[in-house]
Formats: sequence, structure tokens, C-alpha cells
Amino acid sequence: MIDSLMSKYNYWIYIVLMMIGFYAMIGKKNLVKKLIGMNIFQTAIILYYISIGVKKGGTVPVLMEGLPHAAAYVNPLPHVLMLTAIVVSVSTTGVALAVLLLIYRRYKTLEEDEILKSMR
Amino acid sequence: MNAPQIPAAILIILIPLMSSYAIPLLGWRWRGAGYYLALSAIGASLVCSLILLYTVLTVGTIHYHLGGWLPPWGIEYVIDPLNGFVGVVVCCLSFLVTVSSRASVEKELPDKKVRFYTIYLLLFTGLMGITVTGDVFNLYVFLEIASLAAYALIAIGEDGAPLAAFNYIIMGTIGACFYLLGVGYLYIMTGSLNIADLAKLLPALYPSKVVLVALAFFLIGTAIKMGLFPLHVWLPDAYTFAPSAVSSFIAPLMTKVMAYILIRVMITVFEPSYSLKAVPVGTILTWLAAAAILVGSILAIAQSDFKRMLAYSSVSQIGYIVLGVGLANATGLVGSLLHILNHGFMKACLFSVAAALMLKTGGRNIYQLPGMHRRMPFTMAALAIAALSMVGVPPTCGFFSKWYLILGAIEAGQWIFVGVILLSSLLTAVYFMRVIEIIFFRPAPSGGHATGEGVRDEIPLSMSVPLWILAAGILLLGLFSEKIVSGILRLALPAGY
Amino acid sequence: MITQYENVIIKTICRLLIPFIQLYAIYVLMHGHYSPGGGFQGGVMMGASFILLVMAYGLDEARRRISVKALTIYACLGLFIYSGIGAIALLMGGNYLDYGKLPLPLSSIPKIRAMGILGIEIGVFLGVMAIMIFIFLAIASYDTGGKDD
Amino acid sequence: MKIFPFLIVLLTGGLLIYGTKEMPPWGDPNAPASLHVSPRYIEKTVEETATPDMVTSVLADYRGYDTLGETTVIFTAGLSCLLLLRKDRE
Repeated sequence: MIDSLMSKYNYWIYIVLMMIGFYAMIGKKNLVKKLIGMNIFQTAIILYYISIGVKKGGTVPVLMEGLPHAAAYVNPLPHVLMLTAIVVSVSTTGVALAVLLLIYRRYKTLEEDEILKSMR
Repeated sequence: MNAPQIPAAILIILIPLMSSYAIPLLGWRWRGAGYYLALSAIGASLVCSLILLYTVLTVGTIHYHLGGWLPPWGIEYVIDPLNGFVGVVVCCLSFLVTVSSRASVEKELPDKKVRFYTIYLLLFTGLMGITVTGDVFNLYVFLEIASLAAYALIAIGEDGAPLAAFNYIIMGTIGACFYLLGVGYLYIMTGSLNIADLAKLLPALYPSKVVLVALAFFLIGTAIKMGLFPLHVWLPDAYTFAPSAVSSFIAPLMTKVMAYILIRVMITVFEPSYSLKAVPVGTILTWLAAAAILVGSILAIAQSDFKRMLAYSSVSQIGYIVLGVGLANATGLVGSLLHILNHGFMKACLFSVAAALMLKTGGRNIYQLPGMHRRMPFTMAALAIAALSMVGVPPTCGFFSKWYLILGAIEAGQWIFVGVILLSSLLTAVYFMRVIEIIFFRPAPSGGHATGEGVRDEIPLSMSVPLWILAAGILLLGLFSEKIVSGILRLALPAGY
Repeated sequence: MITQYENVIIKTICRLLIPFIQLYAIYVLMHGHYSPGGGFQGGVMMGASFILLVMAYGLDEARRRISVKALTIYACLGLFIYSGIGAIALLMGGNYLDYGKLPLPLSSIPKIRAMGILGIEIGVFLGVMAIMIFIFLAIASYDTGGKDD
Repeated sequence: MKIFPFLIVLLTGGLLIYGTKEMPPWGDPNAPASLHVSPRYIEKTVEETATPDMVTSVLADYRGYDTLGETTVIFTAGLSCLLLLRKDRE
């Protein structure tokens, strides 16, 4: 048990972070807080992917002279995937902020229950 | 590296992609450019997809290695009968819907035409990219292109659309993140992202809990994206408030492509013997689907807004597609694939009618429609054909997909789902017959508008021709459904299924 | 809406910093083959330098320097460079994005591929730079009704 | 405390943690992710693309198509912001 905890605690931390973000996304009433939760969720997934690539004793994935072994470098593939995921996260945030501006102009508030109240 | 491969496999994405970059540039000088460029790009994609489907059916599965790198190191496009078929469906429907989009965009979004068609074309590109790819992460990237474009297009709709779009952003991002987590859980166990490679590596890992969790997250993610019953909350608002050109594009296609992802994951990435039978996913899916079918139909009866009614009917029809997957036999899967095609045509036709109503009357309340059959007789005839097909009256195509689903349910020994399908046909009949009754048989309000009832006021040709092609397609697909099933869909089933 | 601050320190520091930020952005772009970096990172830095300009000098000053029209051209140009390099490879008989088939006068295929990578990184750089500024300007100038097209 | 979202979060988190039980330990050089596809990127990057930075070579060459998609994502986002907040022309 302790063994498994010590070797995998990092995944657990990311899962806790993800769940904080997920809770904000589905539990909060303020639309900006939902957006912040979304960013936390996505960032935690990025951390999770990066930690897949880690190798003990591995260095940054830039090839050095005289060190051609795969075991000497961390796995570059998760880094590449996460560059893409970062861009996706930025883009989603941008579009969501633009939508929030439209909502704010229409309802003059960003609280979900107040918006729903003013809709009826 | 290796011999050059069929360029149609990449042109199907490349032409709409590069055209979408060109629209903002051309738009400065010629504001009508967006429509024609989008139309011609989608037309070119349609030609490519037909070439691909023909090649797949005559020669065999197409592999296209992007950048010349062999899989699993590079990204590859794999086109087999399954996604060749889905690709043709998506291209064909988007072409017809795009033709008819012009008049309603001119009316509803006159000052946003240029950027509208840019994003519109990017949405199409995203959907096609999802369809043809053979790499789970590339699929995620194109899923995000399609989703972002859909969020923006929905948000420019009428009052209430931004809030609907924001809810869709939150739900859609949860779905996409769950999909990404599923990919991560598979990647940590296999080290691969290629679908064919994953399918080869995974059977040895089936006892692992990580793979089970990955399957669960793929399932929840795609279920959110396609609006399966308990997770459908974003769907009705988004479809109702979107501009009519957008809802007639998104409603028939977006959820179908998401259903394709579900089928791809269930059938190709995992073996059906594991994903549907060994773990009780098939059972869960069928029961959720049954709930979706019934709840969607019942909620549709309660609506007085035409587009919202169609949106709830979409929730119910998604249930049919998932039901066929969950039944875990060949007939059921054929039924769901056929339903992807048929429902695409029916919903495109119905939402085009909604767009026509929005164009001519500006409202969507079904109680304001009496006497419309005198004003727009051809449009209303198309509505009647699509409605009959939704109910499942025999010569139309809607009958045949339900027929295969019923046969699949009997084959699986699940008689209760036969009952669900029949009951839901009845409920569908209730809500469509109500519309038909109001339109055709209820007398027009007397002394109302100055326009005068009974005056012919048809929609422009650019809208009515695609509408009639869709309506004719509904009838023709019914006549040729046997050929489609034996010629394409039987080949799309996985080996030993 | 961001208006101009009458603060000499901020203005002077920004005026001094911005060229260096932009130079560093181009360094990050060009040195992406040998150290962490590349088109996306460089493009974001380049975009950030413009955003810093807007924050120090206000939107009116920024409007005189960059227009949405120019940014649209940059964004589309960047993406055309990227997809165009792939399409050239397609026309030269290779697969899409197969940089080894590019018609460059270099001795070996790996070197041609490295040049292809540089080319697409420049495309990404232009696109990301333009769009970062796009998003910022669209959101920041929303209240003014976007009169700087 | 809203109990329903909290339960969903608990369930999801529990499922994720349940999944980590059989994962390879953190930083294990013999994990499948480190052995199956990625060694080629590390060992052949200079030989095949003349680029010592593997992240760049994988990003732009081996998986270059993903990066085209990524750039298209941000293009979509930029034009979406303009579509939402601006008119085509004043």
C-alpha cells in the first residue's frame, strides 16, 4: 500500500486537481468560476500527460553529443501532445470569454441563477 | 519512404482547410465569396469522398501516411468501409445544407457573412477530420476544431444563444477532456496512439483496470458530446437558439459524427467481445438508449417550439443509434449505421423546413402554423415526407433502420427493446401528427395578416431544391436500403462480428 | 477599455523592453531546432509584446500600429505557409507534409526536412502571433463597438 | 455544499484513482510508454530530421499533421472571437 502510494502519488495529486476543476465546472453558479474550473481541469490533464513521459535519470529531450540511448532522455511524445492541448485550452478559453462578454452585455450579470431568473 | 498514396485521402481535408484560410482574405473585396468558396470546397470534398468510398469498396482499406512516416510513429489516415460510408454521408448532407444556407444567412446574419462561412467551413473540416483519421490524438485535435467552431456558430444565434453556447462549451469541454483522459490512460499502458496499433496491443491488456477505466472515460466523453440521455442537457437549448443555417448543419451531422467516434472506439479500438460483452457496457448502453428514446419522445410532445421539438426528437433518435451499438450483434450495428444515414437525411430535411419557416414567418411556434400548406405547399409536403419517415412508415427510409434495430433486438433476445421501439414510434407519431394536423387540417386564422392567407409564398430556389433533394433522398434511401446494407454496411462490420 | 496612462516610467520601460521581447521571440523561433522553443512559443511571445504595447500606451496607439486587416492577412498567410509547404510536398509526388520531397538545394534529405520544419514553424509563428493579438483586441475593445477594423 | 455535483466528482475521482492502481510506477524507464513508440524519436531524430530537439522534430515532422490541426484550432478561436464580438465591416 505504502509502496504503491510512494510510486504513484503524483497521479493522485493530478486527479485531485482535476476533480477540483471538475467540481467548479459542474457545481459553481458563477460562469467565470466555471471557466476557471475548466482551466484547472485542463491544466491537471496536461500535468498528468507530462508525468507519463518522465523517466528516472532522464534529461531534457534535446539530443547531446555522445548520448544516443533512449533511456537517457525523457519521452518527448507527451510533451508534443501537451503543446497541442495547451493551444486547445487557450483557444477554448478565448472563445468562452468572448461568449461571456455577450452574456454580460445581455443580462448585466454572470451569476447563472440571476440570469435564469431574468429569463422568465 | 514508401510509394505515394491516393491523394484523395488528404485532399478531402486539405481543400476545405485551405479554402477556409482564403475566405477572410477574399472577404475584404467580395463579401459573397464565403458562400461560393465554402460550397465549392465542400463539393470537392464530396467528390473525394465518393472516390474514396468507391476505392475502398473495390480495392480495400486505404492507408495514407501523413508526412511519409509509417505508423505508429507518424499519423495515418485509414479509410475502411465504415468511415468511408460516414464520410460520404457527412459530405453529402453538408453540401445540400450549405446550398440552402444562403437565404437564411442573408436574413439572419447579414453583417457577419464572411467570418460565418470561414467558421462554417472549419466545422465541416473538423467533422471530416474526425471521420477519416486513424489516430486517437489526431481525432481529439479535430474534435476540438469542430467543437470550437460549433460553440461560436451557436453563440451568434438569437436571444439566449450565448448562454446555451456557454453551457455547451462547459459540457463539451468536459466531454473532450474525458476523451483525452481516456487516451492518456491507454497511452500509459501501451505507448501508442495509432488505432490499428492499439487494437493489436490491447487484447493482451484486457484484464487491466487501467484499460477498463479508459473505456469508461471514452464512453462518458463521447456520450456527453453526442447528447445521450442523462447528459443531453446542453443539446435542446443549443439547437433551438442557434441560427437556422447552423442548426440545420449541426443537428444532422455533429451528433452523428460523435456517434461514429463511439462506434469506432467500441468496435475497432477495443474488440466488441471485450468492450460490449465482457464488461457490461453493452447492457448499460442499451438501457440508457431505451431511456433516451422514451424520454426524448415524451419531452418532444411537450414542446410548442418547432426547433425545440426537433431537438428533443434528436435526443430520442440518438438513442436508436446507441441502442443498435449496445445490442452487440451485427443486425443491430447495421441498424445503427443505417440510422446514422437516415436520421441525417430526416433531420437535415426537418431543420431545413424550420429554416424556411424562420425565413418566411420569423417564428417557430407550431400553433402559429395553420394554413401554411397553402402558403408553402412544397415545403410542407417535404415536411410531411420527413415526418412520416421519422415515424417509420414503410416506403420511407426511417422504417428500414427501425426494422433492422427491431431484428437486432429480437436476435439478442431483448424483447423489451422491441417494445420500446414500437412505443417510441407511437410517441413520434403523436408529436409529428400534431404538427401535420395543425398545418394541413386546421383552418387558417381568419382576418389575420395583411399578407392574405392562401397566397403562395414559397422559399427561394436555393432553399427549395436542396430541400426536395433531401425529401426525395428519404424516399430513395428507403427503396435502396437493401442495396446499401448488403453493398456497404455489411463490409463495415468488424471481422467475426 | 484600456486608456492611456500618463506614467512615464511604464511607458519608457515598455518602449525599451518591447524590441528585446520581439528579438527574443524571433530567437526562440529560429533556435527551436537546438533548444526548447519553436513557432508556437515564439509566436506567443511576439503577441505578448504587442499586448504589452496596448497595456502601456492604450488602444488608440495600438490601433495606429496594427489593424485587424493586417492581422487577418498575417494569420491567413501563416496558415497558408504551413499548409502550402505540405501541399508542395504533395505536388512533388510525396505524401502530404513529407518535407523530404521539397525542392530545396540541400545535400541530404534530413537537412531538407530540417528546413521544412523551419518553414512550418515560421507559419505557426505568424499565425499564432496574429491570433493572440486578435483575441486580445477583440475582447479588450469590445465596449467601443470594435471601431478599428 | 451542493451534494449532487460533489457525488459526481467523488465518483469520477474514485474511478480515476481505481485506474491508477495497475499503472506503471512514476518515472519507470521500462514503462510501455517509454519503450514502444518513443525510442525511435529519440534515437533517430538527428539521423532522420537533422534536428537535435526531439520535441521540435516530433511536433513539426513526425506528428506534423497534429500541429497543423493545432494551428487551425487557434485560427478557429481567433476568428470565432471576431465573429462573436465584431461585425464584418463597419
